[in-house]
Amino acid sequence: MKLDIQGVIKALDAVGRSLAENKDYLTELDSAIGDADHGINMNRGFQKVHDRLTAGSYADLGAVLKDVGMTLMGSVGGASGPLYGTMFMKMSSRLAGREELDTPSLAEAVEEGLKGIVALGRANLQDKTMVDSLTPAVEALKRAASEGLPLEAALESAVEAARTGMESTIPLVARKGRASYLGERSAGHQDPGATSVFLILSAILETAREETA
Amino acid sequence: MKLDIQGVIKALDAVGRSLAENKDYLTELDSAIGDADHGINMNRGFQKVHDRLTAGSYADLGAVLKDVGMTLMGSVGGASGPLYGTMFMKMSSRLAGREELDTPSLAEAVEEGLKGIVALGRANLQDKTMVDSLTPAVEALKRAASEGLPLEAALESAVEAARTGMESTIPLVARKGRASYLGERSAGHQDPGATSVFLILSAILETAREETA
Amino acid sequence: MKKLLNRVDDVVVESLAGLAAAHPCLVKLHPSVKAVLRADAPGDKVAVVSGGGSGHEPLHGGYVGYGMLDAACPGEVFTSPTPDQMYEAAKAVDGGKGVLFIVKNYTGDVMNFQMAADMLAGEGIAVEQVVVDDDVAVQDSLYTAGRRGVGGTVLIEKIVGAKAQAGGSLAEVKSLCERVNSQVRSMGMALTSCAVPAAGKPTFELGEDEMEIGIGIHGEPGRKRMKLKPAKEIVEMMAEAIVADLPFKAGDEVLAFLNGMGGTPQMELYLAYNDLANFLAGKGLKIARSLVGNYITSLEMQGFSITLLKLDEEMKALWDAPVETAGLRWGR
Amino acid sequence: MKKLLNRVDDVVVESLAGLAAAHPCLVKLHPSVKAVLRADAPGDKVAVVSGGGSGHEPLHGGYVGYGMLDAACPGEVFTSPTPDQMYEAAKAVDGGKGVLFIVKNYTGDVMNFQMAADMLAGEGIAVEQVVVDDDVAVQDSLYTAGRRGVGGTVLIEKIVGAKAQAGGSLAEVKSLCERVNSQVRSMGMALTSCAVPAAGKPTFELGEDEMEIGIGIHGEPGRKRMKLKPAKEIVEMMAEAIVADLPFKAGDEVLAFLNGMGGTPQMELYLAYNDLANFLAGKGLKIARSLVGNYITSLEMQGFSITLLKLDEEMKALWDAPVETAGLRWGR
Ligand SMILES: Nc1ncnc2c1ncn2[C@@H]1O[C@H](COP(=O)(O)OP(=O)(O)O)[C@@H](O)[C@H]1O
Ligand SMILES: Nc1ncnc2c1ncn2[C@@H]1O[C@H](COP(=O)(O)OP(=O)(O)O)[C@@H](O)[C@H]1O
Ligand SMILES: [Mg+2]
Ligand SMILES: [Mg+2]
Ligand SMILES: [Mg+2]
Ligand SMILES: [Mg+2]
Repeated sequence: MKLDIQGVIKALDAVGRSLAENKDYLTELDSAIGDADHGINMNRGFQKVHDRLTAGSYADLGAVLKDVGMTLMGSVGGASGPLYGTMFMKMSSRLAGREELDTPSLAEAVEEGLKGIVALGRANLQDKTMVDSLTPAVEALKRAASEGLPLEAALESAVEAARTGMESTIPLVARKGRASYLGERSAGHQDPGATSVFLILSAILETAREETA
Repeated sequence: MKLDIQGVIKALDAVGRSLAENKDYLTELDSAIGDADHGINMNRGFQKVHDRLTAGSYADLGAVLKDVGMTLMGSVGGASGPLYGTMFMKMSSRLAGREELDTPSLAEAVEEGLKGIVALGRANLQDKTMVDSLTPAVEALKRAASEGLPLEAALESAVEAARTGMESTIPLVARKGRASYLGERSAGHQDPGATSVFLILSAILETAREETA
Repeated sequence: MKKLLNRVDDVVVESLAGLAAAHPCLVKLHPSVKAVLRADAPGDKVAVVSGGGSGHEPLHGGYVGYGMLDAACPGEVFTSPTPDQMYEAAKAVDGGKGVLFIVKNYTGDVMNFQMAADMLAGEGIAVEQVVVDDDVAVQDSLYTAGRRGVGGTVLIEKIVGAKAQAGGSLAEVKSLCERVNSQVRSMGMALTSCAVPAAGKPTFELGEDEMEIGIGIHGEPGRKRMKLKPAKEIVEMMAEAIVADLPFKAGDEVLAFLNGMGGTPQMELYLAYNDLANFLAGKGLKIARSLVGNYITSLEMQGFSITLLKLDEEMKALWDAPVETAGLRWGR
Repeated sequence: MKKLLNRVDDVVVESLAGLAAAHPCLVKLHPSVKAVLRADAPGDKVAVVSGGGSGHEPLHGGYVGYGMLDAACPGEVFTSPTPDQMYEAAKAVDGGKGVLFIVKNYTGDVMNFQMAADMLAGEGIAVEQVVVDDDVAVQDSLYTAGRRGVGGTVLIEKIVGAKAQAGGSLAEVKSLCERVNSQVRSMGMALTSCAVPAAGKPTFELGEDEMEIGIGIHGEPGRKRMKLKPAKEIVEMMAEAIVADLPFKAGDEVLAFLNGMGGTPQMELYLAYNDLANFLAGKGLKIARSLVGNYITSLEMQGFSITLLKLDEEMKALWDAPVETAGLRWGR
């Protein structure tokens, strides 16, 4: 099973809906150790993505994800804007010319995206950032690709890995981003960005399930 | 029964204690239709009066009340400062040379004080001000004087008259002072200044009772 | 109710000490009464003196300095100062050309300033008074205390202060003051209450979806309580009442003053100013000058007021004249 | 949580429209991105550009004008602006002498400005960046995001802006900016929370007798929560940490900046300044310049911050140089 261009656009719309639904939840998480805007930022960005994708017409996945990256970069702001923006831009260059997303291409693209995030934000694992949920997700995708798993199963394992990564941020003391200003007081709270990574992957999984059903 | 200079000073101390106890109450009343300071103003002024009278030594009641008037004038502020200040100054000129307060001299002095208040503030009866409780009190004192009642009895009738006057302010629409800015919304609230008049007379009555007991 | 203070009885004096410490070139404190004086007083000019309860900062102490006030007499929070303050302050800043008292129309202020004026007149000092009463929220009547003095006071102190600085005589300064007062109108609103420090709790309670329209600057109740509306509707409701009152007419040049009550973020003040500018444009009124910010406040109250002044050429020139005070400064 | 607004998504744009409407002689808005530009831009000078989340007004838009910033890029409330804003703003104000970005040290701001700088460099425009990080409340470390940029930003923008106005080269302006940043230290506290309009409720809750020490300017939690204390003790606790950090030494000349977080009455700010002045005198520090008021805020938050800058002769002269912006103005 693969996602075609329309499938990917559907998945991105599903991401937008999920972030809209979880806007207050993410903002709540960001209130505890940040500045109470992560849900607002992500929701604003993905609403813009929806508008952009609805207006555009696309010949390959690279073009879709480039628009996503550019839109996020120009509308999310904060730390998550450049990070997610870069991630999708990097994914876009990996997916240039492709019209279908399968497990290997997804794994490669997300890995490239993660590299972009790390190059920009310089976060290590356990710094309590989105890297903590994205890294295990990338590993799960790569494993799934090497095992020849179909997209849906690959996404299932990525979502589970992201969930574990996300939950692993709770006890951590933040060393990157705004939460790091809190020092010890940042422990005991789940990282908002690690949570939005999980929500994004979950929404893509939902779409993959619907498309195969 | 008469109050001598020490008795009058005791009475003024009792006034100070009563206003301290009723500071929040008066301020509460002033919150509803004014600017939430009447109790604070009166308490500040009468604490200063207490300090001044404790430090001074007096040959006649005129001197005592002049100090009271000057002190109130220079420390209460707001509308009540000049009004009460003037009242005590006017009383002081009536009591110049006297060493004892009896019913006729009290009635004369308070009437003179009321005249000062009206000359300054130009309030009529039923404008919802201190005049509404002070006017009936003056009438009661004058009646008591003409009937030859002793000071305690005279004060009793003055206090009762002031209470009725004070309560009569509740339904009124204010036409003077800060409450007048409220228009119709000032109805339904008791006037703070009319209330402080009642409290002052009540405290004097208390002292008169103690001094005769 | 939380406040930054040491002893509640000392808030005014300690705050004055801070003002003097922060602006030693502009102001000094009177040695014996609570009064803020121009550092270089007395000047060879008419002395302009104002005052009133504290809690409205920067009014009035923040407006003492070159081209504005010569002295300000602060009372306790929201309580008129006492006659000895105005008397001593006036004596300290009078340079022989006379003194103008700018008095906001509150019974207490009017009576206390009047007593000080009487005392000064008794000593042969020329004193004039002008009572500011620009609040259209208050129904005017011969039988009441009249209208309150609110936002217009700031504009009056600036313009009249410039006239005195320029050498205007006491009669000229007074008559200008009356003219500006006759051309200025204001109205305020509140989203939240303020709390008098000594009272220790909010003066009034407003529901989470309510606002108070026609509020004064002391947390006194306004004309009416309403459900909260969009900023544009609130601004239009208030501006409509102001424009109708003078009335301001299409083609008039105005100074548009959007004032914060102390606790409203500046972002919201500019947002409301945007609605005001659009409204006035729609009425054909020309904003020749503007002022946006916290200039006459009610402690931490959230809300704002709108003041419109119909300008003439003299007022415009005097508004633009240099001023150097803690609260307003340009041209120097 | 009550706000003066129309649509919650429009607060920033409507507020910018109000700023531009109120100060047409000082600023204009960029035609395509959210950016406040000097009305007379581009000038024949190094362009100084800053920006960051909204909600800190007058920072940064209120500091655009003669002798300070050439452009400010406001993000959504408390959210860093995006690279296209800095890119377009810089292009609009660059007069060929290069552009300095003054960036507060927040991950988002740093990354977004960096991207814009990369884009501009790609087009051959000379861009330099200085990251402001003056908040002593944050423990510094190589492994974290470092310290936040807070109150020092205002002083830096004024002083560096004056240098650019005076014709300093890009290298000179940048190196001055770094020098001022290295000499400035700040710390903040809050009595109440702010509320992000789009979040619709306070960012944090504080008990009636609690305060948050070491708060940032976004309602992010501070270093510790404590029982409320007298102003003098709070000021001393904060100033002690600041003085120890640089360290400031007896005899140093300082600029003492007592900043309100937006919702604190000016009366309390001056009261706290009085405590600060006394504390610094006790340490033998000389207050050569001062600033008291709401200059870098957190919406309606109650609280204040203290910033001390160790002055040298150049900084003093540049601080005194004329400035004409909505938020700071003197000498013009
Ligand atoms: N240096 C970094 N590397 C990776 N992720 C980061 C970094 N800094 C912050 N983040 C992520 O960004 C999230 C916060 O995003 P957001 O609230 O939108 O931005 P801001 O912190 O600027 O308000 C954090 O929860 C964290 O996951
Ligand atoms: N013109 C007046 N004549 C008589 N009494 C007045 C007048 N104006 C106000 N008052 C009295 O003063 C009281 C308010 O006093 P206070 O609160 O101390 O002063 P302020 O109104 O200046 O805050 C009112 O309740 C009223 O009784
Ligand atoms: Mg955030
Ligand atoms: Mg009162
Ligand atoms: Mg009062
Ligand atoms: Mg943010």
